[in-house]
Amino acid sequence: MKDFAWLVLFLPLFSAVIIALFTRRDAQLSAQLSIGAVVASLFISGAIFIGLQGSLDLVKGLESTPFTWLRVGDLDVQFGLRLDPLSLLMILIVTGVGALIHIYSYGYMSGDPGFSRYFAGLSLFTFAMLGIVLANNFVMMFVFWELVGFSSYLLVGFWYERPAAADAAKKAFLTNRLGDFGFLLGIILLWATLGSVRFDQLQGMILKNPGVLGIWSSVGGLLIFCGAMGKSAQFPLHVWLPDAMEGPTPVSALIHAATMVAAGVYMLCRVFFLYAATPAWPPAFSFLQGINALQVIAWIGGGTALLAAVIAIQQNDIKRILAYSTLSQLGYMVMAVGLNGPSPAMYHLVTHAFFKALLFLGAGSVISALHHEQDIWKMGGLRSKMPWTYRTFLMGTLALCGLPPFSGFFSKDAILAAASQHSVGLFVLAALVAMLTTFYMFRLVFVAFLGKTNSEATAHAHESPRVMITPLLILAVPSLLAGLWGIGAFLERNFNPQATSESPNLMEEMFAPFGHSPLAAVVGLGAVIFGFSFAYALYANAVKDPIPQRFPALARALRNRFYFDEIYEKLISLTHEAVARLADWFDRWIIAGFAIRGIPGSVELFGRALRLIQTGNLQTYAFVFVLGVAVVLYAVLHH
Amino acid sequence: MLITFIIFLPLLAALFLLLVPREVRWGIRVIALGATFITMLLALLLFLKFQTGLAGYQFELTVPWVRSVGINYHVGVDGINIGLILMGAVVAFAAACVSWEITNYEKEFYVLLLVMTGGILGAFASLDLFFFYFFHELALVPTFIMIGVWGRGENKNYATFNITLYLSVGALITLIGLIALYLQMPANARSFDIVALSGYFKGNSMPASAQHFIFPLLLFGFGILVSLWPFHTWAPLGYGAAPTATAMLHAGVLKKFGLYGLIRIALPLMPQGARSWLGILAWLCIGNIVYCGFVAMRQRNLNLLIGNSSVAHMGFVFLGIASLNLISVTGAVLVMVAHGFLAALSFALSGYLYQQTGTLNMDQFSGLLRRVPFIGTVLIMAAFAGCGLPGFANFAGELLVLFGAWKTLQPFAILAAWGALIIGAVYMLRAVRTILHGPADERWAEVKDANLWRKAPFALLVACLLAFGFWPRWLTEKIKPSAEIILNMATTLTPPPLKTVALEPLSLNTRPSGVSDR
Amino acid sequence: MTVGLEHYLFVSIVLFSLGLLGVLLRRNLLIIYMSLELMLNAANLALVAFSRFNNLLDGQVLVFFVITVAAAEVSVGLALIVALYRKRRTSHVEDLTSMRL
Amino acid sequence: MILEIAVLVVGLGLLVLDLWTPPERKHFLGYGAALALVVVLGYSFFRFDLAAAPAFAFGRSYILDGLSLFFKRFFLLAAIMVLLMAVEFSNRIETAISEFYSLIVLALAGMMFAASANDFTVLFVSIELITICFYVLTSFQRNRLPSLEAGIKYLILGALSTAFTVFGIALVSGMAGTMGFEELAKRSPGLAGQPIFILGLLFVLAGLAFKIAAFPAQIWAPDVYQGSPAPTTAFLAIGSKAAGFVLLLRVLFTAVPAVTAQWTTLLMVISGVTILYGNLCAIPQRNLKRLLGYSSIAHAGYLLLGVAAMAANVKNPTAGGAAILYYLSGYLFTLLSAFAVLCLLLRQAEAEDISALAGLSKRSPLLAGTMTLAMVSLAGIPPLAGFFGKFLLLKAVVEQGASHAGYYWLVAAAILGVVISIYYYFGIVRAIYWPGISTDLSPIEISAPFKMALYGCVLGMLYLGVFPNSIIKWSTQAVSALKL
Amino acid sequence: MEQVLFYILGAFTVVFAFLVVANPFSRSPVTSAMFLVLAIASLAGLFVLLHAFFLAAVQVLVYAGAVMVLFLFVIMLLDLKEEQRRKIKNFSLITGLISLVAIVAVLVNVILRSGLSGPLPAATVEGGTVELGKLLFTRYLLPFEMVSVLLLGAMVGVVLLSKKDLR
Repeated sequence: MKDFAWLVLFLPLFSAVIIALFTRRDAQLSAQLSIGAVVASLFISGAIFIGLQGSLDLVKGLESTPFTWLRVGDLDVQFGLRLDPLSLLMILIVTGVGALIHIYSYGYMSGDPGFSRYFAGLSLFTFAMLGIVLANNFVMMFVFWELVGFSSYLLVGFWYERPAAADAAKKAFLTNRLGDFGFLLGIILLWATLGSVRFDQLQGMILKNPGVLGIWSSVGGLLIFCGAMGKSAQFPLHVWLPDAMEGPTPVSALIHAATMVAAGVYMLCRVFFLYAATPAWPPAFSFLQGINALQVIAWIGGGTALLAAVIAIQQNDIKRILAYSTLSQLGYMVMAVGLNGPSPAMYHLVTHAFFKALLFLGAGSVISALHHEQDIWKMGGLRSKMPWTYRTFLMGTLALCGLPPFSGFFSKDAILAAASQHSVGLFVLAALVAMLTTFYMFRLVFVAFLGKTNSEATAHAHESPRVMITPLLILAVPSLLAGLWGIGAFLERNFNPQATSESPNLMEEMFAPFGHSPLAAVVGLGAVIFGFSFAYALYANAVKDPIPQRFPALARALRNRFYFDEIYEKLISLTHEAVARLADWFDRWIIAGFAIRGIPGSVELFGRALRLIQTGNLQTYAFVFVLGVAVVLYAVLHH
Repeated sequence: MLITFIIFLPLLAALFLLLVPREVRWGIRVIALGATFITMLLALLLFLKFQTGLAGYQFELTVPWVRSVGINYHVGVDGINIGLILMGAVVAFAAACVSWEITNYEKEFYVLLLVMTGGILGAFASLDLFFFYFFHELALVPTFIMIGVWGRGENKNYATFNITLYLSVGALITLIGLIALYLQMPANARSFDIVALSGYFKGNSMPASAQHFIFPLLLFGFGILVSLWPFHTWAPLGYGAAPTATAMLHAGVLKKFGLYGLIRIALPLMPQGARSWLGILAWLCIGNIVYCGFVAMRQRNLNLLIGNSSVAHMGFVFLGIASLNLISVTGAVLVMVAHGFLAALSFALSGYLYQQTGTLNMDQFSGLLRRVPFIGTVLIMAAFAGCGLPGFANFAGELLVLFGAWKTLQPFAILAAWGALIIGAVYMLRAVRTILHGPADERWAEVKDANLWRKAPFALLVACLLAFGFWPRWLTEKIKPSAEIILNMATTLTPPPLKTVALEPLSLNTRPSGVSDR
Repeated sequence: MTVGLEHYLFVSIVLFSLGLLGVLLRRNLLIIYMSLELMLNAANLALVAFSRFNNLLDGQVLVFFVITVAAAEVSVGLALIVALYRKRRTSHVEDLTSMRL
Repeated sequence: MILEIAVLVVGLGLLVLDLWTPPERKHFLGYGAALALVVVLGYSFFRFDLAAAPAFAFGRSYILDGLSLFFKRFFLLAAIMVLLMAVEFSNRIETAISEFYSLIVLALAGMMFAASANDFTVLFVSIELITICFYVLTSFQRNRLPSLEAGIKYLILGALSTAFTVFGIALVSGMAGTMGFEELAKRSPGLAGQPIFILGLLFVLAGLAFKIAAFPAQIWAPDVYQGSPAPTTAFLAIGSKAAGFVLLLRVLFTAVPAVTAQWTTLLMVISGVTILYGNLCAIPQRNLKRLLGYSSIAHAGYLLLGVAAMAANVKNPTAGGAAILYYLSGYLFTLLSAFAVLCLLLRQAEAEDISALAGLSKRSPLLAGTMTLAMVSLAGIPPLAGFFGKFLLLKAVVEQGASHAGYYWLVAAAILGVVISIYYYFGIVRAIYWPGISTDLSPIEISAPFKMALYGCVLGMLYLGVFPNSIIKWSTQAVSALKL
Repeated sequence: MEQVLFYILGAFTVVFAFLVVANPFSRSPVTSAMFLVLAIASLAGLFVLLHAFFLAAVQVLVYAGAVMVLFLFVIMLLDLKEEQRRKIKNFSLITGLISLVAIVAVLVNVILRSGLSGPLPAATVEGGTVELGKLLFTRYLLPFEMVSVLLLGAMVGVVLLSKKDLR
């Protein structure tokens, strides 16, 4: 059974390879292959989940037969697939959402000249993402981590002839690389300290002796977090995600909403045992004494959530709004991890995957209907033109805002609850973010779907074909109901084996949030109501955004995303570009010019000077000869 | 015997080519391709027949050559050079494949190409210092001539002059070092045989003064040959001017000679010299990785960029050597092999683009991916392999080097990781962005993608990169036992007075040799 | 003061130096050639003086050869100078600088 | 002695036969002479053995040992090739071609005597025999001003160096009271502190330095090489130089080893300066023959490396000596190849500029290839003879580094020289193959015997480089004659 | 007696040699040649003083006779009446003198340091025709024969170089 997991992993790769090598010319066949592979993976994952679920817990996961990738000295890297509730849940999400998006793409991308290439990329991505999920050790995770980045690069830059897309792809990859730099150092640090890269061995060592990491525990934890920071686009590495919306919309849905960006959060949950180690800092960082890694993570997550939510208020591109919303929700999840709550984080990750994929696909449906118009102020009144899209989009919005009984309510509530237990500041922040979320989402809905038709394209819009609508409908189901499936409890059980509770029944499940943390539930609900009211007040039937008139400075700052891109550009040109310029100058003029050109040059000059002796005059020669003899005589006889 | 075939097949083919009239163009090409192809198959056979896990030399052959001086024709392979030989043979075949771009003096070109191939393979297979050097020079001269005659660009003459003088200096310094090494043996037992030398110096330590004198000679002699910072400027310049096949063979294979020499000769024979010089090497290799990475960021010419990046990659090997532990040295050897494939691939690509467009100035290009989907895809793969994407062999090697380096040279490992992950990615992606992405330029409407035959060398090289990227153990398992022996010698500072003690493990890295892991 | 080997050697050296002076300073090839003969004669004198000093005749035999060889050399040299003069109408060294650097 | 007599018979025979040979068939005389010398060479292998004990004649003034035999064969080989070259070159020599052959053979006889010289008288007479023949050979194209100019320069400077030599011999033999080398060797330890003896010795060495074109008497070489007819230049560069070297070895290591042992520094400096002078001046040179002139200075310097190494260990100087002999052998084939190509080129045109090589690869791939190999070998790059020669020389020098750190500096100078030389040798290769503008694209015809000789030279270069064993054995045997 | 003769002949030799090289009154090659004859003749006198009778005779016969006649002959042939009074360049004068002075200084210094002063030993051998002839035809036969070859070569060369018409 457990070795079938290899099949789950490799089916998509297989399809990617076949498409790349053989079926590139046959677009339909390529698409079918790719879809077939991911659907097959989904079914196998389901089977494994059902077959193994009961027998597993988070500490004693099963492992499929490993494959020794590298073994040199005390570095032993065995690629194996770790099967435990966490990874099984995640592969279901990845293959499930992935399968729907594959199918949706079949309609969305039809007619594109790069159809086969697109599906090859999608399959490659699925492979890489599954690899991250199933990885049993850090090196393997890093390998797939990079591969995910690469496939994201390919897909974001899918329309490579558009400069914006090409630049966005580059930016995404490079920003991720910054995070990976820390991640890799973290991995090496852990390996150097504990001598292993395997999750289960590391976990065992740290749980047995929390002080085993010594002074490196906090640094190591934060370095590992750097990886998550890049992939999950946390401040200050968040800048790539909005730009990545230049990719095709299904890609945005799959990679930049549901799965890849969640990888960071998943990874943090996967290695959460690291943060159980006794916090300590090396002497050089002793001023940080008293701060532990989790706090840093929580505040970075919270900050990202707030920052993104604020920026989202003033975005006008439908995909960018969703992108910032994704950022904000990712911040939420990271904050949850930081609040010692991996299970709420995972819970929110799961529900978010459903409703954000739904939202993106809905946005994609709109965009394709409007012939790639993305400005919400040029939409309006789409409710009647695209009823199914509208309905499902609205469901997604409600789920995102966290209105009961939509799934988002439950997961968000879990996070709020965690915050309320640990930190007042973060709790307030989380509530604020929840309110802002409702505000900008309803701003979107009001402007784009309700109100009057604002443009020519919108007037001629039609509902999307069935192949695109079906996935929307399917995704709408978990968006609505996932909160009632016991995912939260399932996770809680696995992360906190001590707090085993009976599986609750449906009604209990429904009202559970009010039961165990009423404050969080009420505040969450209140935030939704406030947010909605503001949105309604400002944007119901609005044709123009009122905020820029009232707060011009604020709006400008928000539209320009607080000038992060500009600042970074300056920073890079001040550091790397300047150093590169200096190095190049040094290379060109000092090493290659002065030293390398100079030495032979002066030698040649010397030669030219020397041969001036050869005047051609016999007597000069005689003179030189005699002088030479005289010198030798003098040297030998009077030394 | 097999190794001898591998070395001499190209050389004999070169001789045979001399007899073919130059009008028979296809004949010349077929002979060159055939010879390199068979060489490649033989090298593959050698690789497959090599017994993994054994530490000593295999397929040894010794023929006395100049007895009075103690020179033997002695060839053999162990884990360190088996991969290099395979890589060299594959790259040679690929280089012969891409040489369709040559139109004038075809015959001479292929003769030189074959001589270079034979020299390269001989240099890596030789277990005798003299032949080691001899074959290297044999390969070096064709390089100079090829760049001079078939090179390109307005800098051609200067580049030829530059690379010739630079490499000659490096080679001669090395030669002096090797001779000095040889003279350290007692007069009656002098031999250039590496096995004999290691055997002797295992039991009798070289005087410290000699080590401190010879080690830097070898370090800098070899260093110049491998473009160690700050002796690196010949590389981008020379490769920028070189014809494709030459750049592939030199940057890919021949350049590794110096690194191979350091690992094979300098480290094990002169542990004390190594101890005092490796710290400096660590600094210099940061010059390679970081500084040359930065320089590469500023290049607008694709060949100069690849050249600088190849210099930067050499830094990882140097770092691996400087770290002096099993993981890093194994990684260094792996990087050598991987970078061989990669450099050959990169230069083949740039050669193709140059042949099609007549320029390598990246600002002239835009959106070429539309015109040349295959070449473009391979270029993307090469770029990502160059910035250490998993799946390609480079990643495995660099990973090992970084892991190993962390043990002994932490700050350098951090800088190297920065160079590998960030700087490398910056310039590689910029290149891809400028050349392939962006709106398609009408100027290049005539540019054609490779046809099936011309795809072959690219496919071959990518396949090799991927194969060793997926299964690096094919190499590491072979490298390990040999690297262990070298490290044992390199980390044993003073040999014990009694033979009995010498048998005991002396360093942390000692593991029973000859035991394979699986 | 008795005349000894030293005195002969002094004469020889002076002769040698004068010859050298001629070779270095005179422009006419013929005179340069004569100066060279002077140098050879200086050597001859030294040889004969040493022969007397050592009471050995080997030195004198060598002088015999030197004289013969010098004669041969002179004949070849003069023939060359004549050939040059025919060709170039000069016998000055400054006129012989077509090959230089 | 039989070899020299045979050679003299050939030389005189040429003069006699010339009287009955019609002008259009005179080139057969050249072939005939070459053939006769081949027979002599073959006979030398058949009759004499390198390892045999030395034989003496004429009161030990003539020695036949390994060293002399080696050099006799060497000179014979050189002369054969030069004769063939002269045949190819004959249409550039307006008159008296058979006298040209004859003088080459007479000079050869002088060299062979020089190889056997064991006292100062024979040394002097053989040097003069060589030199006087070369005076004539140099100015043989007397209608060409450069040839005459070269002749005059060689004449005056040669005579000057002769004067120094004779004066030196006078002082040395006078102080030692003997002409014979072996006798001198016995007395030299006592005389080593005697300044007048040292002075005389230095004068002798100055004369020999003139022959081998080494510092301080290197300066004539470029002009004379440039002006002389190509075959003469070849013979001058290889034969005359080698004769100088055999005499130098005899004087330094047979006659005055005790003094030589004190002269390591002097020899090192001379060697280093010679190497650097030749190579530095050659960098900007465009005239091929002149370039080879400078390069021959540099090669004299490389050969002196071996002498310097030998001086550090006069008791057993075999390593350095064998290296010198090996290097000379390689140099023989290499230089003769280069000059053979030049001969053919210059046969048709006066152009001696490097650019005259442009298009050679099209005109005659064989010549182009030969020239390339020759340059590569001169630059000291495997697998050709020049490489192994330099290798042996450097090895010999580095070996002495342990005793005297100056040898390391010498090695550094040698390396600098080699690097510089690579630059200009490759300039020549470049001129051959670079796509340049060449006006003349007519194919070059090569006669069958000459082609064979060319192949012989190329094979020699390759054989020496790839299978150095036998030559090393011979060199070692030859040089062990110098062992005390 | 011998001493007086030495000083006279020595002085003659030196003075005549000086006049060959640097005659302040005439730059004509003919004058130089005539003084060379005189110098050589004085040298022959010195040879006699040194008991080298045969050589003295050879010196006079070959040098003063044959060689100098050859010189004069060539001078006449070339019709060189007077060396043109080209100005000697200061540079070459200085350099020439420097090297000369350098070498003379070394030579003189060496002779002085060598301790060769003191009278000559009694003459036990005479450089007469018989003694030299014996040596020449026994121990020195080889160089003697070589010189004959040398003369042949020189003869061939001279003929070739001076033959008027080139055919």
